[in-house]
Amino acid sequence: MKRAQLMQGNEAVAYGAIAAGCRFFAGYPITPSTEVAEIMAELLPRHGGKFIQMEDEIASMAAVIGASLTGAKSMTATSGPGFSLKQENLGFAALTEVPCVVVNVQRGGPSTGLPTSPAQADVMQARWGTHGDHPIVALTPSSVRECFDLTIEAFNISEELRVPVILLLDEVIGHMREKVVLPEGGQVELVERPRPTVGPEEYRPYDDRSGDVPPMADFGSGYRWHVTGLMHDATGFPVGPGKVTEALIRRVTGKVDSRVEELNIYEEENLDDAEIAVVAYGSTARTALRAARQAREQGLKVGVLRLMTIWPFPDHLIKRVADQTKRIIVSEMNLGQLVREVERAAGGRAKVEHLGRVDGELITPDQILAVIKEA
Amino acid sequence: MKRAQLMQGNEAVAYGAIAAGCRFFAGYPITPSTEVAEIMAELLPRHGGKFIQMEDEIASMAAVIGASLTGAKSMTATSGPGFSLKQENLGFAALTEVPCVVVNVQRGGPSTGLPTSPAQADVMQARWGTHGDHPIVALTPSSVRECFDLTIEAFNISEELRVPVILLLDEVIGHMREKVVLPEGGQVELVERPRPTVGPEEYRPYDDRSGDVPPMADFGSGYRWHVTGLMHDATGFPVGPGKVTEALIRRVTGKVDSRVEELNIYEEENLDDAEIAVVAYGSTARTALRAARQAREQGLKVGVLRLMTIWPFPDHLIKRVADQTKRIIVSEMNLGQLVREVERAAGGRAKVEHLGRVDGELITPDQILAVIKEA
Amino acid sequence: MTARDEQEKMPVRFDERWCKGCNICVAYCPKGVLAKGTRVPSIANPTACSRCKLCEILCPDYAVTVSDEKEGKQ
Amino acid sequence: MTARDEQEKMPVRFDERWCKGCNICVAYCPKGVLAKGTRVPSIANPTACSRCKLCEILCPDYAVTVSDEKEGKQ
Amino acid sequence: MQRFEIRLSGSGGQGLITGGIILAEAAAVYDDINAIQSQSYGPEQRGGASKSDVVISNGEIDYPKVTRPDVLLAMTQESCDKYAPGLKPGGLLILDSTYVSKVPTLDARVVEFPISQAAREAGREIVANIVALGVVAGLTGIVTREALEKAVLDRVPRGTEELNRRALARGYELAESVQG
Amino acid sequence: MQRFEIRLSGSGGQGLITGGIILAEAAAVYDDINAIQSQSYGPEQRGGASKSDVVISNGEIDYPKVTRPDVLLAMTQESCDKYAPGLKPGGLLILDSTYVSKVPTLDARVVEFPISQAAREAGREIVANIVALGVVAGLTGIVTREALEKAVLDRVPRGTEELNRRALARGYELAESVQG
Amino acid sequence: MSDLVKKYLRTEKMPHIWCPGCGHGTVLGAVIRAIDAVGLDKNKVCIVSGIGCASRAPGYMDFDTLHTTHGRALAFATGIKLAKPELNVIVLTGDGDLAAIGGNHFIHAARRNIGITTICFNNSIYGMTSGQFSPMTPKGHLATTAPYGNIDRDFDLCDLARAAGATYVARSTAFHARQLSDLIAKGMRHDGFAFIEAVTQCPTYYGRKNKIGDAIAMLNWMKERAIPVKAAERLSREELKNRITTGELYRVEEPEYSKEYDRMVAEVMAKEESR
Amino acid sequence: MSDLVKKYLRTEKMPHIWCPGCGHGTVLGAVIRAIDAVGLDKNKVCIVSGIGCASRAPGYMDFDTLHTTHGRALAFATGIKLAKPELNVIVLTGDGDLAAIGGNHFIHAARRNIGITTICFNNSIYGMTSGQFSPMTPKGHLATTAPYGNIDRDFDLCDLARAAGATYVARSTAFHARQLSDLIAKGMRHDGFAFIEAVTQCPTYYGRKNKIGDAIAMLNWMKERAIPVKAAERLSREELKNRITTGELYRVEEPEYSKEYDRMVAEVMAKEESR
Ligand SMILES: Cc1ncc(C[n+]2csc(CCOP(=O)(O)OP(=O)(O)O)c2C)c(N)n1
Ligand SMILES: Cc1ncc(C[n+]2csc(CCOP(=O)(O)OP(=O)(O)O)c2C)c(N)n1
Ligand code: SF4
Ligand code: SF4
Ligand code: SF4
Ligand code: SF4
Ligand code: SF4
Ligand code: SF4
Ligand SMILES: [Mg+2]
Ligand SMILES: [Mg+2]
Repeated sequence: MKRAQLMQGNEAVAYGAIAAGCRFFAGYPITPSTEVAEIMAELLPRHGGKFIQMEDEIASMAAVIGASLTGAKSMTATSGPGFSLKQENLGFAALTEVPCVVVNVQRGGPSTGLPTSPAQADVMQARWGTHGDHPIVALTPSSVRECFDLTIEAFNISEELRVPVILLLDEVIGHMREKVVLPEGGQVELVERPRPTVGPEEYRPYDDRSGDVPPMADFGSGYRWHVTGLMHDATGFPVGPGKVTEALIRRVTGKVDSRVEELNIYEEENLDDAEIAVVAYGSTARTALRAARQAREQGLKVGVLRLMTIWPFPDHLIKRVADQTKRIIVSEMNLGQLVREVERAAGGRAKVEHLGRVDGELITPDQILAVIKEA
Repeated sequence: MKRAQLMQGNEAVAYGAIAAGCRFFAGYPITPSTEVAEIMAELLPRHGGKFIQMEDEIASMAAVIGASLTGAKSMTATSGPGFSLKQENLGFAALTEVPCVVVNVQRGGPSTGLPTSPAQADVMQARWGTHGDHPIVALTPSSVRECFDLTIEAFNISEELRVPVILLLDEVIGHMREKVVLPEGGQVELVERPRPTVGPEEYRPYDDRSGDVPPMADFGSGYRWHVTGLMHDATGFPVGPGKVTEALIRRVTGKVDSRVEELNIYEEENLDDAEIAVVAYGSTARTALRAARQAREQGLKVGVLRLMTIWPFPDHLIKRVADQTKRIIVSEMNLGQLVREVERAAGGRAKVEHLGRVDGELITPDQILAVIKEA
Repeated sequence: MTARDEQEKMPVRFDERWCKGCNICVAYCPKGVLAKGTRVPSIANPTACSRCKLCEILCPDYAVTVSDEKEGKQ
Repeated sequence: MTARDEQEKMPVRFDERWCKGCNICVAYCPKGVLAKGTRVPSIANPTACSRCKLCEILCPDYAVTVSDEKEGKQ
Repeated sequence: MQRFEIRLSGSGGQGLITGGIILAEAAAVYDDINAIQSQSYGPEQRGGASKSDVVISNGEIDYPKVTRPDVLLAMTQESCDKYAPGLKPGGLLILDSTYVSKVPTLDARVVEFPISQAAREAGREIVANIVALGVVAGLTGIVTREALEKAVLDRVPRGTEELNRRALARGYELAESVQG
Repeated sequence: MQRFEIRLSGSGGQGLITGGIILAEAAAVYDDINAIQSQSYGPEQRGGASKSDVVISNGEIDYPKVTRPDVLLAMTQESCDKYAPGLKPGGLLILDSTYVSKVPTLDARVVEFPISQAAREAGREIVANIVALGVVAGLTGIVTREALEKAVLDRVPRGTEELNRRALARGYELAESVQG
Repeated sequence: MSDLVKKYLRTEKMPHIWCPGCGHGTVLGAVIRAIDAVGLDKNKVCIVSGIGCASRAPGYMDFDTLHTTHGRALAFATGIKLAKPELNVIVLTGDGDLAAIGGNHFIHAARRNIGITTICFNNSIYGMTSGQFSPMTPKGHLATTAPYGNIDRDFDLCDLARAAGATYVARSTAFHARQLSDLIAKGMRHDGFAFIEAVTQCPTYYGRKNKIGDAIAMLNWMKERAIPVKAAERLSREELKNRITTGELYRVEEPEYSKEYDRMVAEVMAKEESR
Repeated sequence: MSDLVKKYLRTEKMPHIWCPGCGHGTVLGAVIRAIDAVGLDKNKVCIVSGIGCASRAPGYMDFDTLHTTHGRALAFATGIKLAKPELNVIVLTGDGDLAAIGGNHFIHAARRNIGITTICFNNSIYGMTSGQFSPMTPKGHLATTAPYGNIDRDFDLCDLARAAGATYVARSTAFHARQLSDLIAKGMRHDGFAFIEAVTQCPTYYGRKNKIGDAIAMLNWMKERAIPVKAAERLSREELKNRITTGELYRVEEPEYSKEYDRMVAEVMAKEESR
C-alpha cells in the first residue's frame, strides 16, 4: 500500500468526512468546492452512505438537516453564493441543535465575483450570516492534511455539541495538491452525538438538566419528538416571549461560548520572544510562516499565531499575544474582517495592523515582510 | 387637513418611501414587516408605481434590482428569515452598484424564533450577511417620524452612492402607533442617482474618473450597457484576478467607508459632562433616553449616544465618547452585537459593558438604571 | 333516569374545552339532530341521529364524538 | 486573377480569429463544399455551393460568412 | 400632563385594540398632545386575554411601552386576573362588572361599571369598547370629550355613528355617576 | 534539497496540468519528499496560456505557490512570452523549439529541445508532456528517474504504458544531450 | 374519531391554535384517518411541514415531527427519506408554503419520484401572516396585498405536480372529508411521490376579505364547485373554470427514488466484487 | 449572418469563451436572427441571464444586458418588465440555471404570464462547473456527480412550462437552427410568457462523459431523435421516449401581466375620479 499520496484539499475533506463517519451528503455544485461533492458521489455509495445532488443550496442544507435527524452524520459543501443561500437553514440547525458540517471553499466575492480565485472574505459571514443570535463553530485548515483532520474535528465538535460547524477553506487550500499521509481507519478518534439513555416516555429533547447539550434521539427510533425553528421549551414545543425563550437562546449560544478554550485549535511559532506577531489562518497562514521565518533569518523578532478555529473567537489568545508583543499584523485575503476581532480583543494592548489583499491572489511573503519592516 | 396622525412605524416607512419617490416595491409577506408591503400595495397603483408580490424573498430582491436598473427607485421589506434569503442578491446589488432600499423589521431569532416579538439581533448580519467584502449602509430609526425620515434618507443615500441601504427597524418601532406630523410633499429633499451626461458612445458605466460613484444609465434609454456580478472593469465587462478587480472592490467599499462621517446620523444627549454614556439605537435608544434622564434626576452623570446610522460604524464618535467618559454601556436586544464594534473602536479608552436582552421584550429603563448604578 | 344516564344515551358528545362554536356540525348534520347552542351546539333531536359521523368528520376541532350505534342502544 | 480576387470569388469566407475548428460546417454542408483544414476549414469545392447558408447558421463561432449569390457572381 | 399609561384589556372580540387606537388618536390628532399605542401580536392574540396599551403625555414620550399602567381597564375576569397585579400602586382599576365578578384586592382605586350591559342597552354589545372609552376618559380627563368623540366617529363604520355617540355618552354618564 | 519551484507552461491541450501532477507525485509518493502542485482554474484556462506549478522540497513547504520559478518549461511562444519574465534570475528556461522560435533574452540558462517533435517521433505528439518531464527531471534531478517512471505509469491510460515509457526515455536522452 | 384522536394526536396540546371554523382541523382529521386506514407504525412515520397555519399541524401529531423553515418541508423530507427509506415520510404544507416559496422543492421532489406523501392544505391565502394573496388565490379576488383585486393567475397545482413528475395526484376538499381521507390513504400506499391537494377554508382572512361568509358558507362553496374527475372529463375547459375537479387525477407506477438509489448501490457493489 | 453579427453582437468581445463545438453559439445565433426578424428596437431590448456557460451569452449582445445570480434571471427580468413594460425582455438561461436552482422563478413567471421570452439552452449538464448532472440529464447517463449513472428522472420542461401557465411553448435544437430561430421569433411576437427550449450540445463535458462523441456526433444525435410535433401526436408515450418533440407545442392568448397591472390601475383611478 502506498502511504503517501498527492491530494487536493477538497479531496481530503471528502476522505476526512468518510473517515469521520459521514454517511450523507447533499450538495449543489459550485466552484471551487465542487470536487468535494464529486468525490462524495463516488465514495458514499461504496460506504453505505447516501449522496444526493439537490436542486439548490437551500435544499441541500435542508436535506442535510433532515438526514442528520435520522441519525446520519451529514455534510454539505459550497462556496460564497451558495453559502449565502444556506444561511436561513443554517440558523435552523443552530437553534434546533441538529449536528451538521458545512464546507465553504472561499472564492472571490462579493456576488459571483471571481469564481476561481481565492479569498477569505466570508469569515464574518460564517459568524453572522444568519439572522438572530446563534452558535457557530468555524475551522480553517492550512494544509491538505489539515483538511482531513479538521473535517473529522468538525464532525466531532458538531456531534458533541449539536452545533453546525463551518469548515472554511479558501480556494488555494481547496485546490492545491499536496503530499499527505492519511491515518488508517482505526487511528481516528470519533465522537457521536449524545443519544437518550431514557425511554421515550421520559425523553425531553431539549432538557438541560443533564447538561447544556441534551441527548438527541434518531427519527424513527420510537421517541416521536417534535423539532421546530420556533422558540421552544424542554419538550421541544413552541413558547412565546419570556424566560424559557431566553434560557434557550443563552444555552444554545453558551454551549459554544463557554467552551472557547477547548474549541480553539491553534499553533504558534516563535512567539515567546516576539515583538511582532503575525496572526493568520488558512492559506495566508502559510505565507505568514514563511515571512516570519525569513524575518527571523534577518534577525527580526517575529512570531506567528496560526488559528485553526476562528469561531468562537479566541479572545484569550489574542489578549496574551497582545500583552507579549508590540505589534500584531493580521494578514488575510479580505479588506479587514478577522482583524476587527483581533483589534477588539487586543483592547489597545498592542498595535493591531491589517494586511489585506483582494485582487484574487494569495498574499506573498514579501508583502508581509514589507509590513513587518514598515514601522 | 389633519396635520397630526397616529401611525405605525411600518406605515411611516411606506409613506416615507412614496415621499422619497419610490415607485417600485417587490416583497413577500413576513411578520412583523408585512404592513409595509400591504400599504405599498395600496399606495403604489395610485402614485404611478408598481407593486408586486413575488414568489419568495430571493425573487423580491431580484425584482427590486431589476426595476432599479430601469431607473425606478425601488424597495423591499422583510424580517429575519427573509433577510437571510435576500443576502445573495443584496451582494449583487452592492457589487453592481444598483441603488435599492431593504427594510428589515427585526423579530426574535434565530430561525423562525419569535415571529411577533422584537429583537435587534440582525445587526451584524446587516453588515456581514452576504459573502465577500461589500459596502452597506444601515439606518436604525427610533420613532415613527424617524421611520418616515430615515426611509427618505435611505433612498437618498442609496441613490447618491449607488449602494444598497438597509433600514433596520425592530418590531417595537415597526408596530407601535405614534403621533406624527409628516412634512408636505415639497418639503422633502430628494436625491437622484447620478445619470450619464455623455452619450452612449462615450458611456463607461463603471468609470471612476469622474468620482467614486459613476453615473448610471436607465435600462431602455439607449446606453446598452452590461451589468454583471462578476468582477468587471470600467466598461462593465468581466475581468479576472488583478489590479482592476482590486480597484473595483476598493472603490465600491471605499465610497461608503470614506464617507463615514457624513453618513453618520446620530443624536447625543447630556454627553458633555457624562461619566457614563449609554449607546443605543432603535427602540432601545428610547429606553436609554428614559433611563439616562432618570439617572440625571438622581444626580448621576449619564448621557446617551443614539445612533441612527450603525453601518458604516462611527468609530470616530465612539473614540470621542470613550475619551470623554469612563464607562460605555451598550444596550441592545441581542447577546452582544454592536457592542463588539463599540469595544473595538473604544480600544480600551473606556470600559465597555453590554446590556442585552433576548427574551422577546423591550429592555426597560429599570434594567439600564440598574447597570448604571452597578459599578 | 339521571342526567348522566341521559347524556350517555345521547348519540353525540361535545368536548367543551375544544369546541370553538363554528357550528359546522350543526349546518351539515343531514338529520337535523344538532342546533346552535351557547358555548357548544346542543342536541335538539337525538333520536333522528343516523350515526353517520359526518359531524365528527367535519368538525375542525375534534370536539364531536358520535357513539357507536350499539353503544348508543344499550 | 490576383489572390484577393480569387478569395472574393469564394462563396464562403472564414474568420480565422473566431473559428475554433469544430468542423461542424464541414460536416453539415449538404454540397460537400468544405473540407477540414489546418486552422480553419478549407473550401474544397467552391462551385458546388448552393448558398444555403447552413454552414453560417450552424457555426457556433460566427466564423463563416456566405456571400450572397449576386455578390459572388460579380 | 406628564406621562400617563393606560392599559385596556379584555378578550379578543371586545374591540379593545381599536379602543386603544381611538384613545391615542383622540390625544394625538385632536388634543394635539403625544400618544403611543401598542399591542401584542401573534397567535396568542387570537384567543385568551388581549391588551391594548396607550401612553399619553404632553411632553416627549421616550420609553414607548406601558410598564406600570396608571389606569387598567379589565373587561373579562381572565384579563383582570392577568393584568391587575401590574397596575401602578395607587392606580385606577376599572372593571366591567358584566363579566368581572372576582374583584382583586390591591393598592388601587377600583371602580366597577356594567359596561357591556350598558352597551347592550345603548343598542349593541359591540360598542362596549366605546362605552369603556367614555368611562376611562370621564374618570381621568386624559383626553377631552370633544377630541374623543371626533376620534370615535373617525374610526367607526358608516351608519353606526349615532350608536357610537350614544355609547360614548353612556360611558361618560357612568363615569360621572361615581365622580358626582 | 531545499525549496525548488517549477512551472510547466504551454497551451490548454498539451497536458501540462497532468504533467505537473505527475512530477509532484513522483516527488511525494515515490521519492517521499514534499511536493505541492497548483494551477489556475476558470474560463481563461480553456484557451490561451496554461500553467501548472510545482514546489518540491525535502523540508516543509510553507508558502505553497510558485513565485519565481527555478525552472520554467515553455511549450508555446505565448506561454514563453508570458512567463519567462517571471523566472528566477539565473534560473533554467526550457523551451520546446517545435513551437517556440523567439527566444527571450534574460538572466537565465536557456536550453531548447524539439520536445513535441520528439514526442511525435516516439509515437504521438500527445506524449509531449511526458517527454518534457523527462527533460526537466533529466536536467535538474529534482526527482529520481525511478520515481518519475512509476508516477507516469500510474497516471497514463492503460495500453499506453509503452508509448509513455518511450517518451520519458526520449526526454532523458534530450536532457543528457546538453549535459553530457 | 375520538379514539383516533387519542391514538394519533398530542391531545395535551389541544385545543389547537387554528381559528373557529378553520378547515385545517378537518383536513388534519382526514390525514389521521388515512394513517389509521393504512395501518402505519407510529414509530416509523415522520411528519414534516414548513411555516404557516397549515404547517403547525405536525405539532399536534404524535409521531416524529419536524416543523421546518418556510417552503422547505420537501427538501428536509427528501433528506429524511433518502437517509432512512423505511420511514413513511408525510409532508403537510400550505398553499403558500408549497406553491409560493416552496415551488422549486415541490417540482423537484415530484421529478425524483421520491416516496413522500405530500398533502397541501390549500386555502388560497397566506393565513398565518393575515391574509395576503397566494399563488392559489383566484384572479380578481381580494387580499391585503391585493386591495384592488388580485391580478395574478393561480396554478393548477395538480397539473403542475403531474407535469413535474409526480406519480400519484389527487384532489379533494375539506367538505368531502371522507373522500379526502381515502385519497390520502391511496397516496400513502403509493410507492413514489404522491400529491394530494386538499382545498380548505380560511374563514378569518380569505372568507372575510372576499365576503364569502363564514366557514359554513365556504364549505358550501366547495360543495357547489366540486366535480368528480369522471364528470369533469365530459366538460370543456371553459365549463371547468371555477370548478374543483376531485378524485384521483393521475397515477402511474415508476421506480421510487430511494429504491433506485439502493439499486444503483447494489450494481456498484456487484461490479466491485466481480472485479 | 456577418451583418447580423455586426449589428447585434459586441464583436469586440469575440471570440467568445465557449468551447470548440459548443452549441451555445449556434443557439445565440438563432436568437439574434429572431430579434432581427421581429425587428426589435435595439434600445428597447433587455437581455437577462443567470450564471452558467449559457448565461454568458448576454455579454456578447449589444443591448442592455444583465448577467445576474445563478437561477434568478426570471426574477430580475420580472422587475424590469413590470417597471418598464415597453421593454422587450428576453431571458437566456441554461438547463441548470432555469430548471434546477431557478425552477421556482420559472413556474411563477409562467403563472403570471408576464411578457418575457425565455430561451433555455438545454445541454443536459452543468457546463460551467465542469459536468455535473442537471435536472435535464436523462436517467442512467454519466456526470461527475453521477459516476455510476444518474438515478434522477429528468423534467419535460415544455410540459412543465405549460402546466405552470406559460401561454407559448416551443422546442427545437441547435441542429434545427432555422426552425429554432423561427420559433423564438414567434415567442417574441407573443404577448405573454413565451418559453422556448433549445436543445444544444456540450461536447466538452456531456458529450465526452457519455461517449457520444464530438459536437458533430451530438448534432447528429439531435437530428435523429427530433420529431415534429405533428408526427409526435401519432406516437405512443413509449415510442416518444428518448425523442425530442420539436415545434410549437402550445399556445393560447391570455392577458399579459404588466398589461393587467395597467388595467387594474386604470380601474382604480377611474373609481377614484368617479367618487
Ligand atoms: C422565509 C420566510 N418568509 C416568509 C415568512 C412568513 N410567512 C409565514 S407563514 C406564510 C404563509 C403561509 O401561507 P400558507 O402556507 O398558505 O399557510 P396558511 O397559513 O394559509 O395555512 C408566510 C409568508 C416566513 N416565516 N419565512
Ligand atoms: C448560487 C450558486 N450556486 C451554484 C453556482 C455554480 N454554478 C455556476 S453555473 C452552474 C450550472 C450551470 O449550468 P447550466 O445553467 O445548465 O449552464 P451551462 O453551463 O450548462 O450552459 C452552477 C451550478 C453559482 N454560481 N451560484
Ligand atoms: S363543528 Fe366542532 S368546533 Fe364547530 S361547533 Fe361543532 S363541535 Fe364545535
Ligand atoms: S352522526 Fe350524522 S346524523 Fe348523527 S348528529 Fe352527526 S351528522 Fe347528524
Ligand atoms: S463551424 Fe465555425 S468554428 Fe467550426 S470549423 Fe466551421 S467555421 Fe470554424
Ligand atoms: S452555403 Fe450551404 S452549400 Fe455553401 S458551403 Fe455553406 S453549407 Fe455548403
Ligand atoms: S388564519 Fe385562516 S388558515 Fe390560519 S388558523 Fe385562522 S382560519 Fe385557519
Ligand atoms: S463547457 Fe460545455 S456548455 Fe460550457 S462552453 Fe464548453 S461545451 Fe459549452
Ligand atoms: Mg394558505
Ligand atoms: Mg447546461
